[in-house]
Amino acid sequence: MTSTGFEPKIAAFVCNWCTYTGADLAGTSRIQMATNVRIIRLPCTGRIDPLFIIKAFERGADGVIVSGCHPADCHYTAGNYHARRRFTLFNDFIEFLGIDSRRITFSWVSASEGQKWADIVNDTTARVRELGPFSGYRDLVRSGLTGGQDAGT
Amino acid sequence: MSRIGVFVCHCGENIARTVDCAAVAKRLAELPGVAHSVDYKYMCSDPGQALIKQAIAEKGLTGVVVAACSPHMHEKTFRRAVSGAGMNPHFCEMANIREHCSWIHEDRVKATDKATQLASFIVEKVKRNRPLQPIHIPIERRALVIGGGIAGIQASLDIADGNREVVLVEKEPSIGGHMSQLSETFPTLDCSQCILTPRMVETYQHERIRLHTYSEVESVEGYIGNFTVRIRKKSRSIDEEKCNGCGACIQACPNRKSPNEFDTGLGKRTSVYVPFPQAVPNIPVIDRASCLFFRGRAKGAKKDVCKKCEAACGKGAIAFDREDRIIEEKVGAIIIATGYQLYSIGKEQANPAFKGYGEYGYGTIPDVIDGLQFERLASASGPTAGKILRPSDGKEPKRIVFLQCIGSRDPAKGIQFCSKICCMYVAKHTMLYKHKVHGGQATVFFMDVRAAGKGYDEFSRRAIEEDGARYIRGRVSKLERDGEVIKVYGYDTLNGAPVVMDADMVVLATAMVPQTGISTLAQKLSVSYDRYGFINEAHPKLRPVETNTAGIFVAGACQAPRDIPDSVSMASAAAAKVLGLFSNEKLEREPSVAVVNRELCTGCFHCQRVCPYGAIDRFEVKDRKGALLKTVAEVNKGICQGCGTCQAACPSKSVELEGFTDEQVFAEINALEWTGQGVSDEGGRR
Amino acid sequence: MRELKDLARRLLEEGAVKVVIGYEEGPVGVRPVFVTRPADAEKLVFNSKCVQNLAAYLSRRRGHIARLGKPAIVVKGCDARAVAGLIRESQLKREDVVMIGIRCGGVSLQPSEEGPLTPATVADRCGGCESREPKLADHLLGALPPAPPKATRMSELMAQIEKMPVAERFRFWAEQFERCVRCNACREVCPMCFCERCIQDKSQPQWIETSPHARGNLSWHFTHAMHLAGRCSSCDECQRACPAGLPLGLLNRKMAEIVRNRFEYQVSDDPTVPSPIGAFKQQDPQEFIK
Amino acid sequence: MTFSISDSGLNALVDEVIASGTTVIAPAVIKLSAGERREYQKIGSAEKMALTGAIVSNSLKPFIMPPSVPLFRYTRAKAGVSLEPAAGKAQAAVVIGAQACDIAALEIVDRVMDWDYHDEVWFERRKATTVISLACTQADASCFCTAVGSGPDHPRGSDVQFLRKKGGYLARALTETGKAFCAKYGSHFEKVGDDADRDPLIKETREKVETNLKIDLGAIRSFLTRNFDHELWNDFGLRCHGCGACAFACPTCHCFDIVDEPEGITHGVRRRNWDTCQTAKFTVHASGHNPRKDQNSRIRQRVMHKFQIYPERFGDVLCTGCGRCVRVCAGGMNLLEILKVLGKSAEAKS
Repeated sequence: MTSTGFEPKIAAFVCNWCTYTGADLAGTSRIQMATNVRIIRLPCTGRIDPLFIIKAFERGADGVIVSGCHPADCHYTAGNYHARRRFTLFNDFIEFLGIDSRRITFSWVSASEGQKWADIVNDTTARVRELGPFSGYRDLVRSGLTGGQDAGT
Repeated sequence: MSRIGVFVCHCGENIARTVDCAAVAKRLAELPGVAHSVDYKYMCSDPGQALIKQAIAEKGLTGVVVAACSPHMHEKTFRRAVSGAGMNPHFCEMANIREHCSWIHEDRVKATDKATQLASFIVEKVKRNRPLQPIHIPIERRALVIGGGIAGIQASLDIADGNREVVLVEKEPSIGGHMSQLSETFPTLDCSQCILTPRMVETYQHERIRLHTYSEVESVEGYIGNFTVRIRKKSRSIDEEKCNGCGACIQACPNRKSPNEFDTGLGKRTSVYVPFPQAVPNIPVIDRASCLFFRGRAKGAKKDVCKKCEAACGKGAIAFDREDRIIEEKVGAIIIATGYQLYSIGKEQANPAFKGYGEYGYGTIPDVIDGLQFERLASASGPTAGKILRPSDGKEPKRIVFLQCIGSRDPAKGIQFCSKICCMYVAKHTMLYKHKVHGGQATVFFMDVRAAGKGYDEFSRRAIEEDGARYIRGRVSKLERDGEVIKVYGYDTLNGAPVVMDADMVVLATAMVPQTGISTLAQKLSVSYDRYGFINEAHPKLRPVETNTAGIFVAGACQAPRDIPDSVSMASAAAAKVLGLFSNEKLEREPSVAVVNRELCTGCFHCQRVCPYGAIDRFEVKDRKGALLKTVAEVNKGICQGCGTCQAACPSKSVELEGFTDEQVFAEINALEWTGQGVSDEGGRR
Repeated sequence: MRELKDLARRLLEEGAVKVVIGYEEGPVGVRPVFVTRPADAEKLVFNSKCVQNLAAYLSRRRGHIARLGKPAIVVKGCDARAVAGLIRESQLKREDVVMIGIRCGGVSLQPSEEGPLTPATVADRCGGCESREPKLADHLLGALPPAPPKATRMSELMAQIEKMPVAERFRFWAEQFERCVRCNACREVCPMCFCERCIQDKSQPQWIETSPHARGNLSWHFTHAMHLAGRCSSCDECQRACPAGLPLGLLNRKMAEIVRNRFEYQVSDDPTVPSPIGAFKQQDPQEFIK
Repeated sequence: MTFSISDSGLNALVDEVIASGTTVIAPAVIKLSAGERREYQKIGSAEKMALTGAIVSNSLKPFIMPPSVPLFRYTRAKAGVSLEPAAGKAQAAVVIGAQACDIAALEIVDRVMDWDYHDEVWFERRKATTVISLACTQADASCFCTAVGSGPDHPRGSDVQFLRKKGGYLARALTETGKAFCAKYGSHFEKVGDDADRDPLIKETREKVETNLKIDLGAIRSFLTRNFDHELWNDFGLRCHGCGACAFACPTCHCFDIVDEPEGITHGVRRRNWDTCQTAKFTVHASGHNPRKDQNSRIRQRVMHKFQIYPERFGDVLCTGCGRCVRVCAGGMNLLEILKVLGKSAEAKS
């Protein structure tokens, strides 16, 4: 923990079959990891809409993890391939919007990769802790009172 | 307003050691919509489940959240429990505070906070859950088997013996497949025909097997339990009802020069022919390409010619004008068993991803043959009546060189996989050769000898130790015709020296690849296949005979290179799966499927493009007078597997996956901000 | 343009179409016109002020236009990409529209911009345009004029934004999005925004906040760009329509660049070539995925 | 009471007002990717002011009725819902250099805001704002203030009206607030006679606008009353895209939507956001039925509301002829043209 005491809040969107089960394995293996990540279970990465990530930032997430089955291992054959294209667009595009893509970790974690899941959780937490709170996103709403018509000083 | 019951499990000490379960329950009690929140030592125990049932009844709960272990562990348990209390099971969900919390954290305060939040997500979700009913789909309890090789035959017999009807489709005039071409089989050296023929006859005579030979699958529509298959019955130019298989037409046919496919081109046949004496059914077919009558018609001759077969037939069974027929069959399950073919050795390749071996002179040096051709030479019913004779001059070869891994395990030629059977059949060939040509010398160039299987290694050792086959570890760079002999230029990697030797005949153990047209068939069935065309199994370990499309199974060498015992095992496994499916009149499916809102759907069909199962159909919305208003997407509940990829792809969110609707996921994300802090307790601080 | 007026009149007279969607000289610059009577075909013009992408009027959302009957539509090469998009995505059957293509020498930024095109007045998409001849059209009119000059405004701004450190870029867009009042002109003029109910208007749940504050606005403009990935016809109508002057075209331009770099795809006027979003390759890039 | 103020005097005055902590809103040039434009903005120093140039692109509406106003924050607990104010009190503000059309609009909208309900959100900012208008010395083809009872030099709604003169401005203090303002900053003003040295451009501008549109508002109003189903409505909406650009640019359109914007499970903000009758969503019922089913009917609504319904109830037409709806429209809709057609039809009917 840093001296500032900042504990990032991290949302994780994971598929039911690989990563969720991988995280279960991390549990049954008693692999200790950072407490900052909150998992939201979905059937498949194919179900993950980029809006989930945007909404997570709106609700105060400082970082996001998106994880599912490795390519070719999708429980639904191709859901993760479609997801991967969507994630590619998202990943490249948010940088252009000025959202630091280091706040988001995309990963493939299989049901047997409990240790990898723990590493993803710990690395992401450490990285986001370093980046600091994503208050810039939440603060976007503070203005909007003038419709932006402010020439400043 | 929701009345959610929250049940926080201690799991003995498993959760309670690091999570203050009482505090979690107390904090969640403060959430709007939570009517009841308690903790208990073992929620999954009988008293624990009774606690839930009692609360449902007494507190009038509308939803239940069990904060305990992974839903993979006990979701079914708790759903059954609430069901017992009269609640729709889909109003019960689990928050995973054991695997995802207590077991991976030590800090009691933080673990308690996290457990509270994880449970709050699920509370928010359950508030938006809807009662779902299992989906029941009627099943047409008949199966289609595509391919009449040993795998198809085995699967058909197993299903038919299991009291269900089978439709067996074979594209060749006879069933039997490659196995019927083999001389003897490893590792027992029993005669292939002898063990296969009775099964072929049994298949033909089985009252619950409808056999369509010389037929191909034209189209497949529908889904598990309800496929409609259109089958093209190609015209044999023979009336199958009238023909009694006497063979008079074959005797009468003046053309005797067509290459015999069954003998891999080593022998000749007539234009009207049965592929081999034991063919099932024993009904000839006229090869229109070589038949004088048809060639005459094709040239536009004014008068029909030949017709000697027609004259010879005492049954009037010759039907020159018979056309292909399309028949329709309704089935509930499909087994793909289309088998393999040999990779083409020469330079010319049908598949542009592969490269041939021009350096081996296959096709130009007549005494360079492939393994299947050797099988025919060694077969008692083959063109040489079982004598090993060179195709070029009919002499007995004294020195045969066998080359393994032709195509297989050679990424440079486009194939990376091992064809699995070649090590064994080459060993068999050396033995058959030695048994027939006692003074002959068999030499084998190999990369590795892979003889994993019951009795396999013993068998290949026998070839070397008892039958004197010479095994050289290394590859051959070139085969060259030198007068009557073939010069073999190789390299012995164990000696580290080049090897040049003379051979009278060379046999190439070529790779197994799927049948031509497999990709077209796979597309018709919407099952996936790999880059070679082998059908993909649903899971390489746990679902080896299922495909990614429900109700469609796979057996034999169309899935990967397989030997006979493998193919038969797969076939029986697939048959067992089919019979399992057919043991119910209706199919019960999890109701977590996608549903389209027709009102809002704009019909862009992005969902259809991404659906891995082809579960999205087009539905025409019409007004009362029948005028088309718009075409929208519709999910076939029988096919949908509930991945939700369609919903993420839908720009207007007009398709929703039950159980993971936008409202439910949104509610979970919305809860991110709630920490349960500020509720006055000593959460985790004791 | 005589050819255009004659063709439109003929199509209407013969009953081949019931309405010709084209351009006329309005009180302030060129504007869309809907010609239903043969005599009114005289109103039709085509010149460098014909900026608008009329394909938006083919959307089924516009019931009052659909009710007029089968349309003919005047298209430039760039507009044809949008019509192709509608066909590609089952919104329109090719045979249900007559496309009057006009060979194009570029258009101005604003439909009121008089005079010859200069780098300052030409629309951003025109420089280097490779589809000045709408091949998908049923009728192709005019001779191919010389290529238009090239505007550099957008590429300069793009370069400027790309050079910014990520936090500064966030501030830049936050300031832009603060100006947005959510009139949704960007959505309504967009030919590819044909959803019967926009996700913005979905209230259960409300993914995208309707309030015109920077947070809701970011969510909307992000979503619009994501939804246009591999679909945007690059007409820049969103940017032209924006009363707040947001450089919305940049978002779509960036997304098109990503799609091009990642999936080697560019939106064309061939309705049979599907977008890469909705397909996949096993070997798709994934270096950012751990 | 008429004063004169020099250019430099005005600059000094503005800086003094800013220094006193009062917000100053004035036209200033803003550089956007879409080009340069003049916008009313909160300015930080007098030198930002751009009192002449093209018509100001935004109206004053956002400063009195922001696009999104937080009304209150709510917190849900088991015990019930509690509310707290979301934003502080309105800041004192001075608008300098407002166009006549924008100032008149404020007074017109005051009526509806103080009709069946006294709208605090509106009047709180309205009362905190001192308005100094500037007679226009420029107009374009879309200006038609003179046709709707206003004019480039119309003082309606001004506390103080500025009129350009050589080297400075004439300043007419018209209200008590205006007089107090001039008194407070008296050091920058000089008392002069009315109308001295007025820039001739003011008159020319008025004449130019008058040629843009001449209509009989009364005749149009009575035509509208009787012709809800007239076939001319069938064409007006064709090129309209159905966005809200016109309504949001309009100084008099004042419809709003109220939304609860959750920020989590237990709390959120109730906001009041601009809304517009031009979108399909505006009138859609919970059942899915939409009484205004197409764009033609929505255009009719807008015109009817401005030129029949509002005047019937409040006297004034709900339009000050600023022309912004024309300038912002991506579809080339033109209110002047519609009014001309309506005027002609009204004439033909009578």
